[in-house]
Amino acid sequence: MVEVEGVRPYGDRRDDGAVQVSFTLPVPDGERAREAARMLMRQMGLEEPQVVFARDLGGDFTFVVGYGRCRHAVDLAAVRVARVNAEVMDFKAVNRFARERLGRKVVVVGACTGSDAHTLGLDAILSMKGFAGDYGLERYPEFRVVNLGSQVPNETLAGRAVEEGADAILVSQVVTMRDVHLTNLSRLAEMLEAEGVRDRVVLVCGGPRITHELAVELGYDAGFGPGTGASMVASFIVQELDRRRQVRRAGQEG
Amino acid sequence: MVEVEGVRPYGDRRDDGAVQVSFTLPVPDGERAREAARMLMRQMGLEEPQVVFARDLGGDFTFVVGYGRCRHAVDLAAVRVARVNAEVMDFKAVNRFARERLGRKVVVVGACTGSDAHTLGLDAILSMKGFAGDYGLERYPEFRVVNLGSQVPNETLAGRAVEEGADAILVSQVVTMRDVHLTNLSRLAEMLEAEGVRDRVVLVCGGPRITHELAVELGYDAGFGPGTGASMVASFIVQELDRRRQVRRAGQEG
Amino acid sequence: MNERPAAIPADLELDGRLVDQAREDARAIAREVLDHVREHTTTSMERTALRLAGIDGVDAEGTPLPNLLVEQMGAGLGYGAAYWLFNAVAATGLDPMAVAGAVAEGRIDLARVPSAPPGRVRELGRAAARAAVAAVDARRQERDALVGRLGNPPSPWLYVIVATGNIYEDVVQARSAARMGADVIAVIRSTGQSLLDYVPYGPTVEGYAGTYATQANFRVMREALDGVSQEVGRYIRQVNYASGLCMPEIATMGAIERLDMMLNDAMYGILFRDINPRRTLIDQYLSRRISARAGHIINTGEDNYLTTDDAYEAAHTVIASQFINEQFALSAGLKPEQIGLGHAFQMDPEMTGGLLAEIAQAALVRALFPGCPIKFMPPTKYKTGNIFRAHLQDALFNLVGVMTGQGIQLLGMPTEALHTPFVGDRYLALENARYVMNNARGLGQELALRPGGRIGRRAGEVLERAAGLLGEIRYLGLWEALEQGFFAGVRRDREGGKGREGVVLREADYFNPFLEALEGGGGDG
Amino acid sequence: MNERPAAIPADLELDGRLVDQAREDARAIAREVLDHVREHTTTSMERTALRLAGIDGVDAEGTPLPNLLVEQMGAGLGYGAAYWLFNAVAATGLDPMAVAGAVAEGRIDLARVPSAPPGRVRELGRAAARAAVAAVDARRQERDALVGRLGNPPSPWLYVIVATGNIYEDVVQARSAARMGADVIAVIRSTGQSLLDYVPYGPTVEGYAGTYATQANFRVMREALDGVSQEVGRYIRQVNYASGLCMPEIATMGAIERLDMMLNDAMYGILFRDINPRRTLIDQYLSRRISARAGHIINTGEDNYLTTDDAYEAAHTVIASQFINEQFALSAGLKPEQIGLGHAFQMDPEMTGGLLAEIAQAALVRALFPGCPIKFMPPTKYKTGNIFRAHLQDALFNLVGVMTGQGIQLLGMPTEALHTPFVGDRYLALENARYVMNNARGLGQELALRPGGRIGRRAGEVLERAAGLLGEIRYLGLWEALEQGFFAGVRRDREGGKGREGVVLREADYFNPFLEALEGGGGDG
Ligand code: B12
Ligand code: B12
Ligand SMILES: Cc1ncc(COP(=O)(O)O)c(C=O)c1O
Ligand SMILES: Cc1ncc(COP(=O)(O)O)c(C=O)c1O
Repeated sequence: MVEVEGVRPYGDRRDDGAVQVSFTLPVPDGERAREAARMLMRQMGLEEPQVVFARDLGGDFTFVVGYGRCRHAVDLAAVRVARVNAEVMDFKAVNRFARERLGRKVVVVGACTGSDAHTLGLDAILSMKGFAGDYGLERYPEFRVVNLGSQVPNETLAGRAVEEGADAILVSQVVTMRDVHLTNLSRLAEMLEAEGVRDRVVLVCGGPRITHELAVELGYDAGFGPGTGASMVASFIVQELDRRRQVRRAGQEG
Repeated sequence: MVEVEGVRPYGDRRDDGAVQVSFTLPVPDGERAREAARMLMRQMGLEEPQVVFARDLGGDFTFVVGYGRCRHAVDLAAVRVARVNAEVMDFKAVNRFARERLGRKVVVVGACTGSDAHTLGLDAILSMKGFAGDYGLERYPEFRVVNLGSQVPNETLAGRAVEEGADAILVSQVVTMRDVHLTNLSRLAEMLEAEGVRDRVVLVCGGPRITHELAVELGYDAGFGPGTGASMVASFIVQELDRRRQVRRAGQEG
Repeated sequence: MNERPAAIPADLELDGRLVDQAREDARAIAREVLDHVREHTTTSMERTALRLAGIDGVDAEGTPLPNLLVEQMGAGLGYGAAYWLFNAVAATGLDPMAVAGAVAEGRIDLARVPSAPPGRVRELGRAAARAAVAAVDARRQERDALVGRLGNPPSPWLYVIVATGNIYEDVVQARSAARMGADVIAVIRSTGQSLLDYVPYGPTVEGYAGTYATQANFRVMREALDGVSQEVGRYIRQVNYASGLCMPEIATMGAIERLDMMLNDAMYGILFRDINPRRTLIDQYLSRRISARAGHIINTGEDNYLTTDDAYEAAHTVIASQFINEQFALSAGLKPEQIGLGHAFQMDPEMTGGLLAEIAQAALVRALFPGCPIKFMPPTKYKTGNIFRAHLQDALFNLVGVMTGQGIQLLGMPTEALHTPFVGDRYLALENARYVMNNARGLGQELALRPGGRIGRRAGEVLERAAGLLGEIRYLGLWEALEQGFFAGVRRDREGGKGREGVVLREADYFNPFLEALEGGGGDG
Repeated sequence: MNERPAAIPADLELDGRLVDQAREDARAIAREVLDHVREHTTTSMERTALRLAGIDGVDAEGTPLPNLLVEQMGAGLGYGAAYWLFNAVAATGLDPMAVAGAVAEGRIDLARVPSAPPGRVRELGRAAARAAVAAVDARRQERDALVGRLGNPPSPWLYVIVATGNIYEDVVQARSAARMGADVIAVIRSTGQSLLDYVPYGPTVEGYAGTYATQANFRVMREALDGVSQEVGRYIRQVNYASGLCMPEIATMGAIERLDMMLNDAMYGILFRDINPRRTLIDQYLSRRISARAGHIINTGEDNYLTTDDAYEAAHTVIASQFINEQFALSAGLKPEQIGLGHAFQMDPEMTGGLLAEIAQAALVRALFPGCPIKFMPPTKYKTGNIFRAHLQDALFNLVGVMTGQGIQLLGMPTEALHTPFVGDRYLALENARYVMNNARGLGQELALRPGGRIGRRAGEVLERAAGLLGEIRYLGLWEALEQGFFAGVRRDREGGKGREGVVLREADYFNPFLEALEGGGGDG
């Protein structure tokens, strides 16, 4: 196969490029569906494409499992990873940091916005109980938490944030079908811009399909995905607030 | 996404292009492995690539499951399918055809060649019992079958074929690792060429990874894959023999 | 569903007195709530009366006519929408639909229509109610005839969902599912519909992780399923949600369009949608009366408790809730075979011996409610993007379903953690169920629980805790129990939550001929 | 493997007299064959003697020295290779390896060496034999020490294969497997090695669907596994194949390099590789003597019958063969805990209630051979390119393994129908086993077979047919039975097949000090 530098999928030897795929074609089963599947795999850059299984799904569809050898490769050196820029501290460290550097309670307002009623994720970050042994923010002495719960309109969230004088806004979006989460999230960011409060708050979102990269694109300061613990979020918030404080101070002095 | 004409994978709506992939990268788990996986998926033409699961396989590898939206599409009208050119007849019809058109017993010699000891596939075609209710060639009154069994060197097979005055040679190749089957099969074809017997026999191969297309590339008259029944093979052999007979006759007359 | 009962549940040596006690407590709990129900009505209940009177459609702004009329009745709602409607009918001689049209065009104000002789109004209302109930009966007989001809699949019935947001795409996928072996098709609702205080109108093609429940959508799917039923030679059942702020209205739509099952829980809306407790408990009674008459199988939502609570620790809350749902259902005239009590396979997959606890739970539910077609929900909470492991979790779920003789098996999807089912995912789920259940057929009869073993002990403990909980709830009353967060770890104030404003006290001469007619159908509600 | 035995097998109400009868018939069958064995030797047996004497390496053409010497002995082989070797040693004063080197360089012709005093020759041979056995014992003690320190995993042990063809790649994947939870690692041999009448030499990097079994490869893998054993805190066992035309030689290599298990079957080579029956049965005896001393667990190959025969119909042939393999093993001095009798989960997945038959079979094997670490092989035959269904077939296989208390579970792969395992496939297989077995732990103790049920009846029938078959075989003799195709539906003539020419009659004063020493170790062979 074409020799490209870099890492390739590994089946049972380096660079054999073995990749498994499965997909459904809106075509009845038969040799044409199988051949169409092979052609698609070739277009994906899978050499020696094999349809190892194909099944008719009741007349209008064919489900296909295939294997092929991926021609593409990735130069690891060129891989850039977008990371939340904050070093993770534990419960104690975060509270000490807040006391010493910020000298006041950090106010966070959180909600599952739009029609989303999946509160477990947000609760994992906010509630006393937390998640997998990592206490939620409610248990942090240096934090004051306002959890608005599920299906909260962006307006309500923005309004409460202003009332409470929030330092940080935490939004959870779990439902992602038809990209509702993208619409919801960017609407909120724009709204806060419009009301001129955007840069007064640390704006954070999270959910199973959220990556930091995506969050930044949407105009957020950070994004957190599956497996996030409250301490990670808390660490980011306090460090970000401290960073801004320093910037302001520098601004005043200069 | 780029709108190309034709069929695309279907997840839960036409043209959403949903494709699932899994592969292993020879890189320890971590954000870099995940990002590398996403980059590979992009190169495959999968938009909005998502790594939905990644697991470290003991330090040196990362197993990844991903989903993305396939940008490619296939124009069904352009799909060409290589088919064995013979109409399938049943047990009775084949024997009648042989009696009437060929007027003699058809001699077939079969073997699992090289180091391959997988005889079930060949037996499914040759043995009395056959496969899934489709009798094997041994039961066809108009056929004489010589089954050499497993791990037969190409030389031995070629030799016996000549001795027996074979009309057809049937080769089974099941082991395909490192493409041994390709080597084995083309060697046999070349050998028969060299000995000048190639066009005196109908040369057929089969196995789980054999397609008719591949067989023809390798210099065979036909190739049969999974789910083949003896009647399909018998139909092809007698019709092919008849076709050749007619060609010869035409040659003599002209 | 009339199969020889699985033997493993029968092996459980349950304390019969404890079971009777639990059931008695649940009956008392329901009775107290129903006394409250009988004194009130709700905007949705009254809109339901109007729908049963044949009022459907929307006005120029797209407001459904039932909502429009009920708004107009305002404070007078306590007399019953039927009173105002049939008073207008009597006065104008128009039929209900025409009256509604006139109201929409502002040509009639129901409150200002001169009042006709009460006797006459009631007579018209009762005639309309008889006609409505007759129409519902007709659809039910239609179902009975089809089932009679096409027959029922072996249990558990294989239940899958479609959720594309576009009813026409849903239809394509429902047909594919039926041909692949699905017995029951549920159309999941669009995210958030449960909080709409009206039912959307007409066929819809956009929804979020679900398709709007509208009467037109019900009809489109029913036609498609009737067609494919003939083709596959099995009666394919259709499901939707009589749940949320429009619970009884949707039950009515389901009765009119011959749906076969309705997700319908006495407390789900309260706990998971923060709907006002009084509103929900009043609405659930009427919706169940309708489902009882329509021959629906209701599906209760205890499975949901285990998504917020721990499945092992909170197992007894599911049982307690099932006893309560059972009593509310019986009081509304539902027969046991119409009560699909829900539970789920949701324990941590990393738990050593977890399968034993799941078998104990499934067998216990089966043993406690022998007459009910238990609805068994799949693992969802602990599923991740690892679709291969997810497929295995569903395999053990399917094994427990067939071993313990569950009635309705909602099939898990390998992609549960990722998206609503793709057409290919549904194939894998159906294949999983078919393979495991066919291969393990009879296992529940062949294997017995060792007396005094862990499975039996676990079931006994769960029952004991459930009975204890019911005792407490009976003492406190359900309202108080909800405020104290007895279920799903959620606390709900009886005056809080959405839709409270829709709860209205019935006047002394409250008139609802439809409810009367339905209650004529039996039950001690 | 010393776990509380699963309870389900104990529930089988087997006819004890029938079991004793079957065992007695198998003993007689083995005895008759062993009389024949004692009168013969084979080229491979004699090459084994030379290896035990310390001869290894290849000549300029790459011919292994043991082969070279044995060829030179030609007709004289009946006196035993040890006689010629130590005669030369006595005559030349060189050590065995030096003699071999001289032969390779044509400086010595063993037949022409002046014969030394027989007593002296025997003395030298016996001394060498004592040394050889001591070396084997040393490796065995090494293993005991490691196991003592690191301990054994719970049963079933998780067994996976590596088969890249390149020993260095195999090592990488074996480490990954061990870290992911594998307890046993088998290196599959390159396709066709079983028919080579010599053992390839040195480390190898090219093979077909497997890696050549060479002593160097054994060593490379052993080092890697010892390393990872320390790391994971479990003793990781290594497996290869004492099978084919070089059966006893490979057993020797396995003893020297401290392998822990050897695939070794009295009849596999005959049935599946068309190796001469006499050759195989003679070779298996010596190879088992060696494994007995080395503390190997042998794995028999009955599972293979079910790939050519129907698993349900031919179930009894597996049991009959296991009885025979057991007797051959005991006669060669193997202890029950060293006899890993093989069987498999190979019934048609479309069979209704198939799981009951699989449980019956697995429980029966467990009950009949309580002292043996049963080797349970996964579904392979009915696997297709549908990797998702394949994963489910393995899930039920894993469930039966843990429910019935199998000892060694060879994990099935979702890609069984496609290729030898990818590193990712092995992860999925290990996860499957871990999830299912951990979740179902204890199930075999909790559930009991209903007396007189289908599972018990099926097991009883299979036992009866197996006993009947053994009776026939005893009457006909094993040779005749093989000619009539009693096993795997394959007929083999006692004089036919590969390697017949390597069978040699022992002379009256045949000399094999190594065999003597090994037989000193006990057993009634
Ligand atoms: C539990 C659950 C429910 C429960 C929710 C109970 C509750 N109070 O939350 C109930 C039963 C009510 C429910 C209902 C529905 N659900 Co639901 N549900 C799930 C399920 C099984 C688990 C989700 C979960 O709680 N995970 C556990 C939490 C802890 O993980 P997490 O959310 O990822 O959160 C972590 C991180 O993401 C991050 N995080 C999350 N939020 C935030 C926020 C911030 C600020 C930060 C810093 C971090 C952070 O930190 C958390 C801890 O690490 C998933 C399937 C699955 N296995 O994922 C489906 C799933 C999410 N549900 C789904 C759907 C469609 C629905 C419905 C809309 C279906 C319907 N049409 O009726 C309904 C309606 C709900 C609504 N209106 O939104 C779909 C979503 C599909 C999609 N991608 O859009 C899923 C994926 C199932 C499926 N395959 O269809 N659901
Ligand atoms: C049964 C089996 C065995 C049996 C074979 C018994 C026998 N007498 O055949 C035993 C146990 C001996 C065996 C051994 C090995 N096997 Co094997 N085996 C299989 C297994 C489980 C099934 C194959 C089978 O019989 N299928 C049923 C038949 C009927 O199907 P079929 O072969 O596809 O044949 C049909 C069509 O292909 C076609 N056809 C086939 N041949 C022909 C010929 C003609 C002329 C025509 C017209 C049609 C035709 O018609 C047939 C009927 O429809 C497969 C895994 C799987 N599930 O596929 C592995 C498999 C084929 N084996 C494999 C391997 C590696 C081996 C070994 C080499 C392993 C080792 N290193 O020791 C050994 C050694 C064997 C050897 N030297 O070749 C690999 C091959 C990997 C690869 N792609 O190269 C597989 C895929 C398993 C795996 N994943 O590792 N095996
Ligand atoms: C009883 C009941 N109603 C409704 C739903 C669906 O949620 P929603 O009310 O958001 O449609 C569920 C969820 O499974 C349920 O169990
Ligand atoms: C006892 C035994 N030997 C050998 C093998 C492997 O085959 P081969 O002899 O081709 O290496 C097997 C197959 O599983 C086996 O069971």
